[in-house]
Amino acid sequence: MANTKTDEKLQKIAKDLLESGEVSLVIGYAKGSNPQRMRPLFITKPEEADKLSFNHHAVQDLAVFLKKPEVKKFGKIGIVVKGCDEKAVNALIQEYQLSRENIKIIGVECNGVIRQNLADKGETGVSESTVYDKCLICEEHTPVLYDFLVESEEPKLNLSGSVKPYAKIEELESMSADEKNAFWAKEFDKCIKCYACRQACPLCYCSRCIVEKNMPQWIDTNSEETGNAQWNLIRAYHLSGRCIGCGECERACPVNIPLMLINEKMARDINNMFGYKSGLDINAKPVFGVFSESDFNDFIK
Amino acid sequence: MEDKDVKKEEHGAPKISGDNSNDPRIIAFVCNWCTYSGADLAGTSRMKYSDNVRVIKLPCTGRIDPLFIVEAFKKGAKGVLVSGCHPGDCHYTSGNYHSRRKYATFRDLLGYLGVDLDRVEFSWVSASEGNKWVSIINEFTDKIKSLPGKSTDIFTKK
Amino acid sequence: MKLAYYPGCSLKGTSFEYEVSLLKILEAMNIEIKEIPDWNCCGASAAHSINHNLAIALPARNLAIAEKDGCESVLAPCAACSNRLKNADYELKNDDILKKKITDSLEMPYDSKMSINNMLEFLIGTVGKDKIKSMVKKPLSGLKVASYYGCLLVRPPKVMQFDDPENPVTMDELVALTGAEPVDYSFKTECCGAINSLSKPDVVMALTGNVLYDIKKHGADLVVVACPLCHSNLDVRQREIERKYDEKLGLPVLFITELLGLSFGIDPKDLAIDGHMVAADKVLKKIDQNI
Amino acid sequence: MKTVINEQSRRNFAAQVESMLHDKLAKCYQCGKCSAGCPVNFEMDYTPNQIIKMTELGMEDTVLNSKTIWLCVSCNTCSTRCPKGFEVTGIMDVLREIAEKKGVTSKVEKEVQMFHEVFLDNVKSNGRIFELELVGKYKLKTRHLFRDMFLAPKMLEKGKLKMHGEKIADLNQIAKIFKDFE
Amino acid sequence: MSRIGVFVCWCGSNIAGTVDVEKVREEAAKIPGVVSALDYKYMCSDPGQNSLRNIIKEKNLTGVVLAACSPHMHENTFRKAAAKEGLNPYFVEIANIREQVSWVHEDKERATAKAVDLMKMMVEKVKRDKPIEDVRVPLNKKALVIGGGIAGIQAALDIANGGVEVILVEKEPSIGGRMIQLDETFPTLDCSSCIMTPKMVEANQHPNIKLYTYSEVEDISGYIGNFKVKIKKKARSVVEKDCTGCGECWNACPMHKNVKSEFNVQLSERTAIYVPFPQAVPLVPVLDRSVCLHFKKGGKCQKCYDACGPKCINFDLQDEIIEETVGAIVASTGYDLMDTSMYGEYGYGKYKDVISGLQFERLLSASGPTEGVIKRPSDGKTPQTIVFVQCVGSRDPEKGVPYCSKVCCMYTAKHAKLFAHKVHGSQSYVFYIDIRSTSKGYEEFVRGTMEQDGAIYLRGRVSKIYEDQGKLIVKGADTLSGNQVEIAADMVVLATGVIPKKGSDKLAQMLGISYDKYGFFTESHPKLRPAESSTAGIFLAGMAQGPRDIPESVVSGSAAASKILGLFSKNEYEVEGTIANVNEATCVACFYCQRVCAYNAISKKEIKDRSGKLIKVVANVNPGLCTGCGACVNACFSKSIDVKGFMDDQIYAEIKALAI
Repeated sequence: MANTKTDEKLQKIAKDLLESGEVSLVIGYAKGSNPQRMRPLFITKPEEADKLSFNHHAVQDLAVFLKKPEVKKFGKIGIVVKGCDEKAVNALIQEYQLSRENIKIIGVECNGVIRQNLADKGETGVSESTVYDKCLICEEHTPVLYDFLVESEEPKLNLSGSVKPYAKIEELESMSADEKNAFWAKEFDKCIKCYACRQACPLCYCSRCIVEKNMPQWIDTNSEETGNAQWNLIRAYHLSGRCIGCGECERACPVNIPLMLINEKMARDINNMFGYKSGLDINAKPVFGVFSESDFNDFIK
Repeated sequence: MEDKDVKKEEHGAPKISGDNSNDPRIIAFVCNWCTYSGADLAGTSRMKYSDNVRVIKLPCTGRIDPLFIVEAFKKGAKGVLVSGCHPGDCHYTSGNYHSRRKYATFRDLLGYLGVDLDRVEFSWVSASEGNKWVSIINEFTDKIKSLPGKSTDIFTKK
Repeated sequence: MKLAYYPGCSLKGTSFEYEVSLLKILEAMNIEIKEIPDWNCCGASAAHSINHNLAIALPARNLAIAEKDGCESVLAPCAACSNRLKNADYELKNDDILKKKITDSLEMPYDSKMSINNMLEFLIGTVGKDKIKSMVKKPLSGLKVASYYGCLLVRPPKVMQFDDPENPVTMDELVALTGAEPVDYSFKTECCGAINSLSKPDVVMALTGNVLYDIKKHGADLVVVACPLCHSNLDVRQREIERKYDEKLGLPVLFITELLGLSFGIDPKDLAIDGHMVAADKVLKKIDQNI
Repeated sequence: MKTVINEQSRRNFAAQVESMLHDKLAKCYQCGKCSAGCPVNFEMDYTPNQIIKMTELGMEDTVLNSKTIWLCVSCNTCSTRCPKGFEVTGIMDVLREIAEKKGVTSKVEKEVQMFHEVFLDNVKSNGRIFELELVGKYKLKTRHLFRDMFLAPKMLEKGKLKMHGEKIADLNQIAKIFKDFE
Repeated sequence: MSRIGVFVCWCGSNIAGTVDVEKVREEAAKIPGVVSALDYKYMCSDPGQNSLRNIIKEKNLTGVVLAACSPHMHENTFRKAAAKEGLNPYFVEIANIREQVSWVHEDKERATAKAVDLMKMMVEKVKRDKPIEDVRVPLNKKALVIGGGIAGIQAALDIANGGVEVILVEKEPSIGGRMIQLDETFPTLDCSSCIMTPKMVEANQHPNIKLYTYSEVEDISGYIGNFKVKIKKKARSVVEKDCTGCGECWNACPMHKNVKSEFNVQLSERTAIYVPFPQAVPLVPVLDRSVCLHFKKGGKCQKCYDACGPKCINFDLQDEIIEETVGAIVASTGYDLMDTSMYGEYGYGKYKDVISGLQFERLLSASGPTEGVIKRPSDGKTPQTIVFVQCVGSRDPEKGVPYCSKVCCMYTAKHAKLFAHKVHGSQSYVFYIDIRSTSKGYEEFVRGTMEQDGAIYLRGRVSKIYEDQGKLIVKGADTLSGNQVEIAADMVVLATGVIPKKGSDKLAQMLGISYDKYGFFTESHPKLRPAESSTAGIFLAGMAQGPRDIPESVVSGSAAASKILGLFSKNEYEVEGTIANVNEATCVACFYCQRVCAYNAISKKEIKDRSGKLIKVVANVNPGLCTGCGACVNACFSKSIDVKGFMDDQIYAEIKALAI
């Protein structure tokens, strides 16, 4: 398969970065075993740069690797990121997990990535009905922060509004407590506590997750309803105001719990209550690191 | 019509193990400086209030982790109260402000996951508000008693 | 020592029993007294009610005469009289301007040396307990007697200088001397309303009623008094009160002098006990059975 | 009741009372112990402590026309128990006397007032009280002819009512006293 | 294996009356780990404490639970007792079965059940207690006094005389506070300035006192023993050290009719450059730039400068920030008068001759606008009849405050008295609801005002005041005679209630001390620790705490001083060991803990290996700064930080103890 202009640009940037020694590792995408899949690529030598590629199948959020010690030890790193993934980089910088000097952001313009399940069935066209919901609400087709920007050749994603992203959220909101309860109980019952959601999340970087803490046992580790619910609740809570909506957790979930219905809902509420959106500004204070005397108080007697 | 009533019946009927909806257990997480002292004041003034509440004292609302609420439900509490100093009066200057953000968010999340928010109460009770403490406990207890059995099920063993 | 005697109007009228019995026991104890020549009314309640100076002047005349008559102390059996005499004496002692006005008007001097005694002071002080004890021939044992003092004997204390204004005991001591049993009760010094006896009978019956029923409650056989006004309220109005509150009292009201007389073994007739409105027959019978 | 305080007349009245009373109105605590103990309080229109306060405020008409001052039986319970030793009974005498001098005839309690007047007339003319005459005159004046009449027969029988009063010898002196002090 | 002792206190019948203490004891005995359980009449009594100590010794207990009164009452008592037996005092936990059980519940069975629960919770908690060692912090032996009124001055003098350096900060151009505004003082009628001025001078000249007038505390950080204070010295436009206080400048100032004097409470004018009053300390004028022509009219006018001999007027002076480090602080910011204009019915501000009590003080004062001659503001005539109205703003939850301002009864009696003394043949009326005259000589003083000075007291409130032909018609009530009374007065003096000084709530927040809903600073304990705030090292004095009179303010000033001298008598201060503690192994250095810490007690710590190579960065807690509030614990996602004495597993254990 031929390199696209995008690929060439990417390869050039990576090559230069590695040659000049500005970074000792570049994380990007390479074509996968089949054309509908892209796989993560780690290159340390300029000559490997020509493996780099990007297209609407580059679903994975590569920022997840930035939390890994084996990646961290490379020190200065270059990374290829879509708009959504780049917000994760920002969030990590905000939370001192990454320093701006140590990261070269190779932003790529993205008009949406095709749902894996459709892609696997051969879908190649970016359209309202083929991309992820996160793409339909995406406001960062061009990353908010980057050192290099690679424009896309893909056609702009045009929205007729016929598909309503995360429609289920409003539906749930309108339900009674018991109906919601029933809905989530059913979903959480499926959970097998494999923690794939956590592994896939760029912002779950704790070296010792709360679920691994005993004394006290915050979360029952055996996969039984109450523990499952507790795990999913606590994870959602820990991501409230932090989650940048890459959707990797949901994609990673082997039992298809619609985790983004929770993350997206919380992102919306946090924005409504505190006017804060995660990952847009590396200099912003995280929403739970500050307060305002005039914060929402109505629910308190 | 009849069906409805029947449903209602089932609804109200005790289900979960160790159910105590008629004599509900209520756990109150309170800060040491304002609300705990407020509750003490209610005592020294010999006010009377519902005895369903069990108080757990912490230094500050800043220390009251929303996750405690879940644990309380898991251990069979039918209602959870979190109470501390009024905004601006925190003994530790801002503990209650920080927690207020967390509570607002967490409460939201609980509601979304189907926990009946009538079972979770937050209040500011100062050291001088013994009477407020009394009315909050009484009203909350009455409210809990009036609620049907279910809906913290998501956190309680079936 | 010459002892002046100021009877006052009531003892010459409605309360003649008081004077009769008094003279009788004095005779028995052969004590001499000399009635103040040409004495006049002390003005009692009316005078001080509407004319202060008159209320001083009227008694003053009597005191002055007694003084001129060479007496150092005066016995005023009527509580009202003794009260007024003491008041006058007190004011004259403490208000020189007033004193001058009065003496000028009387055209008589008065140098405030007179000691004024009410009946009880006279009996305890001048006569003395021992003397009285020695006179008792017919102890009134088994008789329950309530002593009623009223207001005039003890109030105002700073002027009366007699006994305890809230709980006087002098008369009870005298009762004890007779061998009778003094009855303690709550309204010893409550007012009977004498001053308005004629003008506000209803009020007076209310007040007097309080006293009588309290005495009754405490199981007394009879009441003794040392004041004609008290007597006329407690005795004369007793039937009315019974009617008004529709509850029997039947409490004979004797003057202390009469009680003493009885214990001295003097014939009730000579003490004019039959002069009272409430018959004392029962009590007298009881006394006779003692022997 | 509304009272507009006129400083001058207030002072005059208060001063008059205080000088006759030889006591200070300001002494009063307004604790009400006098009213608490007063045996005739139940009949009064103002409690004794109110009378004192109103006198201090110069409410002359009100106090002089009050029932209270005439209902007072001068039993001295109030003054005896007053924590400040205030002449409560005394102020009643003073107010009655002022009323008498000012010719204020009590609208509500004229009997009492009349009785005192008749009584003193009786003393004036006899030097002593002739009870039958006193009662008679009083009844004529008050037209309460038959009040207490049922008592009369028994009292006569018992000899309590003398038919003839005694007059004293030196009536002129009595007359003089009255002249000097009326 | 823990060896817990449970002690159930009867508190006489206070607890035993409503709680079946034997039952609680029996239940305790059943709990695994409890090796001893007993109940006793009064645990806090000596025998009670002794039995506690004995059993700790005999059974060599690892933890103690007292089911007794509130920990706020006796926690320390029992911890001390335990410590005497070598048990870590923090291994003593209290189950509050009095204030929160026996006194608030009636059903004995249910109350007992609750008491048992609370006891169980504490047993589970104490089982998980970790030894806590108190922290020692060094003390900077220097004190800061905020507010130069009588309370502040007294505190400053006492501390200074104790040989400790004091910084006295006063907002106004002169120290002296409210007291120096007063004329004579009840009940002795000695003149306020006569007794106050010497103290002011002494404070100014004391070698141990550094005086900052016309200055405000800008910022305070740190903790007991080590407070960092920023003081803003407002530009006086006069060089203090050169000024002789001669007065040439203010005599030369052209602005002499336009500015109302704050000191004389609007009853007179002052110049733009001025000293608030002749005895001001320091006697150095202040130039009020908001009205000075030089500043308003572009530097033209400099008459004062020209008049000034030593040329110490400097228009270019700027505010300076002075930084000081102190070990302890006294907050004595005093009070303001309530704004009486909210009473439309009294017409304060509308009728010139309806004035406040403080204004009347100025009229009485020889140094006041009328040289002590009482004159009506309206026409300068001397009033013959004055009506005094008590409880204006006080005891009025609707328009004012529900509390009693305490001093009004007395100063009103004083006003009426002085009025009678100064204007012969005058008459005063005082409307009151109750008369509170409860200190030595006070009652006699008030009676004197009535009986000797002829003030007429009317028990009742005034409903309305209005003007009618030069008179103020006062419509009031005399509830004792049951009359509505109407008095034509020449002047009306409102006994205005007191409220905390404006901005004292802001200061409280800066200091981190608590204050009540009115803004009065609250004591650490209303009875037993009345001079201390709830924050270590910060003490309270004067009216800032609540209504009180001069003697009480002086006492409170001295009390605060003695507390500080006591504190400084040691070289170190012991901080409770219940502070945050980081698990460095699991900390991922996200520093949310640092973001939420109000005491910036958390810093970054680099962990390096022997070769000095950085292994990782973790959060680190400064024990001197940490107050153990636990905000950091909530902020930590990985639960790598915890607060000693309130650790997560203890809280969980408490919840578990309640499990149904």
